[in-house]
Amino acid sequence: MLGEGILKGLGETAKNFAGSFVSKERLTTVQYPEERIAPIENTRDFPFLVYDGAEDADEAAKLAGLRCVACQICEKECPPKCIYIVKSTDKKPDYVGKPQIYPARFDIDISVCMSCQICVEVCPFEAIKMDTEFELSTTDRFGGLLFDRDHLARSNQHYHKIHPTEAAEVDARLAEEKAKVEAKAKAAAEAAAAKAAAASAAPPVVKPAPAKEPGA
Amino acid sequence: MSSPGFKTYRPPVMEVSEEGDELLEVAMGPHHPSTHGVFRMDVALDGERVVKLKPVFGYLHRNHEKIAEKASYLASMPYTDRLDYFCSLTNNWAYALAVEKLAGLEVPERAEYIRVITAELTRIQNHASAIGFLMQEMGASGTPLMYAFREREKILDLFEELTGSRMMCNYMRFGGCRVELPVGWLNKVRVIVDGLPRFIDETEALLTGNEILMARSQGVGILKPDLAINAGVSGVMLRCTGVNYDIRKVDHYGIYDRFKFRVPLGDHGDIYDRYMLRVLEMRESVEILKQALKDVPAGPIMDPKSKIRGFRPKPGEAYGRIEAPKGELGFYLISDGSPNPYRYRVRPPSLINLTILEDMCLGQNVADVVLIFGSVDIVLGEVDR
Amino acid sequence: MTVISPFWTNLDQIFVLLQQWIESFFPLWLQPAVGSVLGVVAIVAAFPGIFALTTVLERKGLGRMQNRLGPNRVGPLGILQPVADGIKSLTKEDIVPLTADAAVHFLAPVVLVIAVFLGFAVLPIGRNMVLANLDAGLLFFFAIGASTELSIFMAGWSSRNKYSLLGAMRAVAQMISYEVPLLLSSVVAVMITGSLSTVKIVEAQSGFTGIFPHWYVFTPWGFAGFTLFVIAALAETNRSPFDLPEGESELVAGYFTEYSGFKFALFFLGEYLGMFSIAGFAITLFLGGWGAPLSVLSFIPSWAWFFAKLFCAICFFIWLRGTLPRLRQDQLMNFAWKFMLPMSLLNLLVAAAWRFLPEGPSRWVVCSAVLLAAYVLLGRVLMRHQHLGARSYRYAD
Amino acid sequence: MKTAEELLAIIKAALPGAGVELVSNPSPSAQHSLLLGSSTAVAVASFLRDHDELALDYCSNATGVDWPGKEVTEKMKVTKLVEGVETVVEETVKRVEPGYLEAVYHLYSVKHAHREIAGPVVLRMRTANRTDQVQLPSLTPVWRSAEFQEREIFDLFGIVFTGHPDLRRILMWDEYEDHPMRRDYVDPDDYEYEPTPHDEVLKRAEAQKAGIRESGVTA
Repeated sequence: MLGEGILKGLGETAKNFAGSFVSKERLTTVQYPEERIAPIENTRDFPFLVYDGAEDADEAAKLAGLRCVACQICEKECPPKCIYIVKSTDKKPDYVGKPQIYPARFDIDISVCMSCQICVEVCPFEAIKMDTEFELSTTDRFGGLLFDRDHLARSNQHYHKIHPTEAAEVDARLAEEKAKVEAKAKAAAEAAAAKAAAASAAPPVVKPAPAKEPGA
Repeated sequence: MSSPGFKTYRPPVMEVSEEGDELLEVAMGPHHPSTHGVFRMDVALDGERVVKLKPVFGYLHRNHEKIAEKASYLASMPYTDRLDYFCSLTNNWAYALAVEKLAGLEVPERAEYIRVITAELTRIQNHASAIGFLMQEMGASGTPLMYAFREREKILDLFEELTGSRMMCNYMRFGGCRVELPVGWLNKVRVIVDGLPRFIDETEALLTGNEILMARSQGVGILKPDLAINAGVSGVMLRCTGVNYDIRKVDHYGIYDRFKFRVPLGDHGDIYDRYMLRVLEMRESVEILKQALKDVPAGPIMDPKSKIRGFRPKPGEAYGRIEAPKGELGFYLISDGSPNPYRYRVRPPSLINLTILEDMCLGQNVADVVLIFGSVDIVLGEVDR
Repeated sequence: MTVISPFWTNLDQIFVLLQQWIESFFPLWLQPAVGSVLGVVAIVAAFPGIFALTTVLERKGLGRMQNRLGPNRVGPLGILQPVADGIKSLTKEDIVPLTADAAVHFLAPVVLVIAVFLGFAVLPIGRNMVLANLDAGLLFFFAIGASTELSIFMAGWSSRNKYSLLGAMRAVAQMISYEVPLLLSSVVAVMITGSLSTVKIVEAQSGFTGIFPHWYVFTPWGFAGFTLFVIAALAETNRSPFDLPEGESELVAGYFTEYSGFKFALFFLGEYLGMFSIAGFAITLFLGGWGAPLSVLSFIPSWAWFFAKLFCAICFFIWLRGTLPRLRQDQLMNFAWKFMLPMSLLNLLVAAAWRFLPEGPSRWVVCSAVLLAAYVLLGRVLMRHQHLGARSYRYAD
Repeated sequence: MKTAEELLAIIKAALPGAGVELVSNPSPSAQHSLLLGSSTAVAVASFLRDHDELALDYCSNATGVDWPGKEVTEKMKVTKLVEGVETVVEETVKRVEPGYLEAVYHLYSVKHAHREIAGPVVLRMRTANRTDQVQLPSLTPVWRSAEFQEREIFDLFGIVFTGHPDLRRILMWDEYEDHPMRRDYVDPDDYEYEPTPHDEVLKRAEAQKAGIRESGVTA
């Protein structure tokens, strides 16, 4: 019968019209600047470099705590090639105390970066993570979108704030590694001390076989 | 190599129809509200009737395959999101499937389940958007499109929670998935999947019986089964002519064999059939999701021995394909043992479904050309690559 | 007539009293002129005001139907949106194509707006609140209404643009072919009332039996006439399922493609005013003009009822626009000539039969049966001819 | 679906004259392919399509591959007179294998789709060389789906398909001369480079800007 389907369709829009005043389901507008959707944990926008230190640390403290060792793996693996690293000549101790090279210059051109987080995936040192900051519009097309190392460096607390579970896992892994390295270092130190003590205590009459330290 | 200067634009020569009166040359696109992106159709009109139609591509061509030849296997994965930017997860899955065939990798159970769940969610939001855009071209000022986008937003939020980005998920890896499911994600999916039948009923109530929709779409843009098979048409476009060919049932890839779902077929091959098939396929996807969500096994989501960096498959070639929402999406890879693929070819369902656009539009009314083109449901990122 | 307290009658006649009070300041020979000028000023102020309100109403209504908010940034709840649109259209540059025929190009919107405003002259807004109480008011309205097609063709032709000419040709074809069912379906009310004067038609519907009014819409031929009139009105004003000329998604053109700035706003105003005047006439002919829907409520002033009904008609137009897709040109023409025309002719016969059949239920049954049979028969033939219909779908085994 | 060997046997039995060879595929996917001689390619293709038991009526994918000439250094045992003594000497011979362009077709059967799981039947056709003889017979008359794909192969690789109904460029603009997907393709340097902050992209952008600034043409 002509017109029956049209009336059913009209009924549908009427239901939606009335519903929009009543049920939350039928009014989905989120008025952006005033209201905001709850931040989703896994969101990824642009990378940032993680440093272990206070949130408001100064330049030197940021650099000291920087985890990045300028191994340039992320620069090779980045599909659109938007990371640019210049290695430093001197070294600085990293979180375990071992002297490591650090990036003298670490630029990411976020006008080229497509936030695909492959750099995070391939980084063996948990040094680069994805930020959730997306309001980054600037007036300067080149300089404004080219983030240098200091602009990229953000503290571990910030990392904990935006990706809590992931940050917890990363910290656990780093802590466990640190413990392992310290245990090995302590064991090596004891072995060296024991050898030195044995050598100085009695003239080497007979060389005691050094007790085999259980493999760390 | 001399760079070609832009010659002055030569207006196309005015053709003359058999009856001798001049044809009206209309170039619909590339800047046109209903061409789903940058795409041009040179249409020769004899009054209202279409006499000749030449599709013109290439406006969005960035030679994705050349880029892939210079990059590693992993680096191409985020680029596959940009092929059919409505269904990034199915694109990822097709590429991962082809590489797994090439290198003979195994995929753990849990990853297979996650792949099916994300693929079917992608299919639902793609079909909903396709119907919305088709109605938009028919003149229903955005109402069905807004209902479709309301559901699509929920599904995209799920993707953002899982993969980190709504449309550029970059989630599959060779041998599994990248990130473990966040806590409580499956429950959220169950809630949304339970709400989907209500949305599909609402769309059917609004549109299926609508006489104007019937008048505008039944008997328009008819496609014959043998021409469809010969022209390599795939997906809903093929099944609307009555050909029973769904790659989930033919190739038995992934774990689709464990789920009971049916494949709807059309009998007339016109726009109304394509609309109805997309609605019925959404209902089937909801069935699959319900069965898949019941028993997602625990376990690793990534084949432990597969390496992320320095992935070098042994020399050889492989062609893998899946039933993407738009049709058969295939990846043809030739490896020569180096970390970069020697040849990386994407079989775009959208481009090949357009082969018979002219056959469907000849003799039709110019108002229907836009509808026929909309019912094919293409995305220019995939057509032009 | 139930006794109505003086306060309400004064409120009902407030505009008439105001007009007489102002006229009293002028010499006797000048008073009729001042009276009509006041009437014109009232119409020119009221209906563009409603137009401004309707643009907001339309966008908010469509938004609400689509699960989103309409405009709510300009002023509280978006009320000042029309002011913003008005200023925008005023400040926008008014581009006239070089090859355009400047005079005709300029005249087209002016002709449209004048023609539409003239239509309001014979519209009875309230009890003895009609600008010109012509005996052949309805005839005047349709004669003036026909000249809107002229302005559309002037716009299409003078823009020297292939697409706007095509759009204008389509618009004119559509409006002319829907003019016929529009007139025929209104003739029904004229036959029963026996007069072409809109005021008499409204008075003929002002009686009550019990609490129900004598509106023509509550009779079988009246209801059929009303639906046909509304469908034809939609096509006349290029609204919703018939917004072919400017809603073309394929040619992306309408007859006012080459217009910008204030002229474009004038076309917009003309279209909406056309919608109000044709809705006003649908109310006058079939919904009892300014009559109250229930005798109990007749204390509320008459003009309030007219504007309430007009508000409902506008919401109905918006509701259709948010739901229905667009018909194709040839289907539109088929529908007009093969469905609307026979139905309105048949409606004339039914009204005649109604007039001469004796009172009582037999008259109701006969008329509604004839109309229903014709509707279902014509509808089925039209659908089967193009073998449209619901389909069932098989699944692969 | 038959394995490639059985397929080869069937074709050989039905079309004795057809020059068809087997090209094996070392990867675990084991999708071996059949190399067709260009003269009898269309005959073999329509045989495969019309054969009622094979019924390969669905050409899913058609693409091009560029195999440039390779220098092959082989160690050959050569008996040579060294100071009058016959000795077997290891010698490395540098030979340049002639390159060729290849068109690859993947076929499926829709008629027998639901029989057993079937990998694609892969057909290959090779051109004589990469410079002048780049003609191949077009399979569009057999499978209409190859129409746009063969146009793309012509556009990006430069294989001229004889018998193609409408061989034009599909992705690049018509006046473009080169074929971008060839291995020896050099980027035209008149692209306006989006200056990224480092290495040759930046240098090239500056050079181009300088070039433009001198010639006065604004970018």
